[in-house]
Amino acid sequence: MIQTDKKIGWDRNEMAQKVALDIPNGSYVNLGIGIPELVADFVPKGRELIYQTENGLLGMGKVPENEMADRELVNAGKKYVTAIPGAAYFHHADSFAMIRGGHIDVCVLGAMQVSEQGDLANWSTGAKDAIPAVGGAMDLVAGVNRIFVITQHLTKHGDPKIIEKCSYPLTGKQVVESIYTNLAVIDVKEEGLFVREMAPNVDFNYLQKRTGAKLNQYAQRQV
Amino acid sequence: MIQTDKKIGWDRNEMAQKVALDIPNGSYVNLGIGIPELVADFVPKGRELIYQTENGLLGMGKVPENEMADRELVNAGKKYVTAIPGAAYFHHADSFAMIRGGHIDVCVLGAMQVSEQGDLANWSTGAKDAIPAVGGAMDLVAGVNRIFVITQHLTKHGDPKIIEKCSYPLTGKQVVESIYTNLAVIDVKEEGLFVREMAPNVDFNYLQKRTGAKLNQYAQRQV
Amino acid sequence: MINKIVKSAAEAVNGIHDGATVMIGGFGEAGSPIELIHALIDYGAKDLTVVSNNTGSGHVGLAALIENKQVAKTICSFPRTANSKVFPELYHAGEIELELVPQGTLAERIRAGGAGIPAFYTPASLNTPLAEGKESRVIKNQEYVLEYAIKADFALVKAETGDRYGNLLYHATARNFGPIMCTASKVAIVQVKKIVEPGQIDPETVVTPGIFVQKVIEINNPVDESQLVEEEMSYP
Amino acid sequence: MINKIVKSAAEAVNGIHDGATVMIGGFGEAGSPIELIHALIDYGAKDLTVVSNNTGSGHVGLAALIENKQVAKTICSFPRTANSKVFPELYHAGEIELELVPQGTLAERIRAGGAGIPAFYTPASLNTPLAEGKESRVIKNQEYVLEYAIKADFALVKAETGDRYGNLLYHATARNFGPIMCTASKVAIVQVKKIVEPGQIDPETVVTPGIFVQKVIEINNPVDESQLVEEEMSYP
Repeated sequence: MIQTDKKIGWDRNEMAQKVALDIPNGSYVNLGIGIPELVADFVPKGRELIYQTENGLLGMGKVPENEMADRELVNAGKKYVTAIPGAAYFHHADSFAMIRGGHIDVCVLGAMQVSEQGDLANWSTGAKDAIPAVGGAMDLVAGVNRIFVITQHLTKHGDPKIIEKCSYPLTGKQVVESIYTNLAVIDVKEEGLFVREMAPNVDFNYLQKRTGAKLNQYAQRQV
Repeated sequence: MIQTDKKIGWDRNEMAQKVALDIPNGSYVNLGIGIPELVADFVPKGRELIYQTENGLLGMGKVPENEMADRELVNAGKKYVTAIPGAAYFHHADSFAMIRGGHIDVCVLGAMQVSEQGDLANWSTGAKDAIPAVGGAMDLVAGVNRIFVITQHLTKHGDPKIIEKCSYPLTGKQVVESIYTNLAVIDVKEEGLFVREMAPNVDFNYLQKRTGAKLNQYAQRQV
Repeated sequence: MINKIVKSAAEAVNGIHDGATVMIGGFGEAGSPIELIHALIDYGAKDLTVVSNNTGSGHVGLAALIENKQVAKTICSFPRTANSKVFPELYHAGEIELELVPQGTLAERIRAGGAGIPAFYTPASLNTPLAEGKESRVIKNQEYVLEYAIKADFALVKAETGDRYGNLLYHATARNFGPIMCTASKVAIVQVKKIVEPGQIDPETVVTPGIFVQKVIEINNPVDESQLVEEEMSYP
Repeated sequence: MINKIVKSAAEAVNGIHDGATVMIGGFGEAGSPIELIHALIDYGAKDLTVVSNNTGSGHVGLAALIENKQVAKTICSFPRTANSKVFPELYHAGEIELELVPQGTLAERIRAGGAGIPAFYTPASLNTPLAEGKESRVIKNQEYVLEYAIKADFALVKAETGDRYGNLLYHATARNFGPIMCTASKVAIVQVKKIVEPGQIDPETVVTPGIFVQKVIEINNPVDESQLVEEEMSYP
């Protein structure tokens, strides 16, 4: 049987699931806008995570039924959300005290580029005509203990997002711990990038070809 | 008729009353421990003042009936107090944000010494065997807009408290606006100390003799 | 008697002078004091520096204030949103100045302004273009950026409940920048949905103590900004 | 399930190691977590640095901890009070170190510790002995003193109501240093009068969000420290 249409890589849900598995029970988590939001759908049974949204809510719940939407209860992406029993509201300075003070365990962010040192660029292409907008990204990468990036391995134009050195303006330097793409899970170590897991029908050469920095294999596969 | 027992000066209540008259309607006021506390008893009719106590209460009310005392509702002197309708509790960092941020209009403090430049010493004699304790005094003089000092004109040993230069460690430099003693009300101006009012049976020479710095008279009596 | 309640939005914004620095609360539409902003458009103060997280949506509220050419400069963290059309145009035309500040740094600078802290160090923005030209310092083996407090002449804020002392409660994530903006401005002007008697707000739950507020105006039924944007309404 | 509730004061203080920095809430007796302090006396950790506004009264609570020679250093604003006997004696004997900090600076340094601000400038203490040896800086024509954040390994705090997430409400002026100490310590241990189910505390009124709290212990009827002091009781 010839498989011409064999599936390569993970879809967004599978990527989000990989991230979800790596977040310990009881963690306080900030999820960026976009694919990161999907992570909340894949928390393994028996784990309880608490979501913080930097615009002033700890204990963010699910998206509301439309007719229930409270116009003044939104997440950082300005979408309507809900609050769980046991939630708390606070003002912006208190919210970023929480973030900057190292109280959030995990932040999952999207990326435009990630360097092999874990530098992250996700707020601006640096183009002259672009309106710069940074939001809370720089505070999050500076303050949160563990930064996970979830992103497509390549840009829409087919260029690698994981590269030796970011060409876009940085959000933070040496901040990313692990990168979850549609092709692999890659850890950022002092010694370089290490491939922890590859998606179905992806092999190391295939992955390396699509990556703009040297990839390493763990000496012994981590279990 | 020979008046051998004629009363010289004001008593504590009269001193407090002089201060109270100088606090505008609607002011936010922090009262130090001791004589300053009496000021609250002499607010002229028609004026409403709001009292802040730096341990976390805005809208401090009167001393409670004994049996009503709440052990966890105290003022900065750790005495039991009450809260008025419209009061607010807050934590210590927020309380001193209020103080340091210039939101308190008037603070009335006791003094060990005041210099002719308005330097205040009210927290330590600097004696080697003394246990230093500063509390919130330094934050108050640095942050509150108008600092009024209420104090006996002389120490218990008969030494002047108003002097050219404080010998005790400072609480703050050039912070005092006016001094209310049992003998006079004295304004601290850039050009020196100006006597605004003298107590009954006190004249300028009498006052100057008991003051360790040069006193001035206003060219024209202020009304 | 202390009474900070004013009778109209026009009275509330009266006195906002040309060239003033005005903090405007809200995170997107949540907490945006749209009636006060519209009153400021009517009042007409120009050459304003606006401190706000965003730059408004559509052609109402903050976007309308900008569109009306009353704003010379904005200090914000996220000037473009899905529905922001006005700011990008003026920005590209060089008709409005932008000081881009990371959101947490913006919040902390405002908080510092209200708390009498003139400057502080933060790790945010280090090694990024937003730290360029800024002083940095190593403290306990880590490098930090020096940031300065922001203060304002006025703040326009939306809250839920208020009393004549200026005590405030907020609703959900409409709280956002409101409490700190009240502390950092000389005149904090607050629109509330409901005014109550002093004492009806439990002193344990007060979010903004009245000392930080100068004017309170009751707007029972504020317009729904999201709806106005959807309907492509504009102000005035 | 997240559950921060522990069953005994002994379990709550378990793990406080010799040499730890421990923040202890309370302004005098209001908000002093006396049961936790007594548990710490039983537990016996030594060579502690204690960050607290005062040094305790009589021979119970914080004063007893000091009397028991478990405290090497105190960082506080007002070490002597009407009823403090223990600290002065040890201080004069040179057996305890004191870092005296203005109360507002103490609060702000703790708040900074919890907020990831390593240092800030303040006008307090300028031109006084407490600023001696400290860096100063002129900002907008005014001089300020540089102060550094304080962090701790543990905090012992008293609150009124808590839930399994660690959300807290306080009572009146017992709030004082509790909320900021929870933020500035790795392990915040809180005694509450009452534990409730999540959701029973209105999210609008939460004073300390649970993220800042690691252990909650219910002490229904805390002893009355003032009464113990009056009766000249001592602990253990």
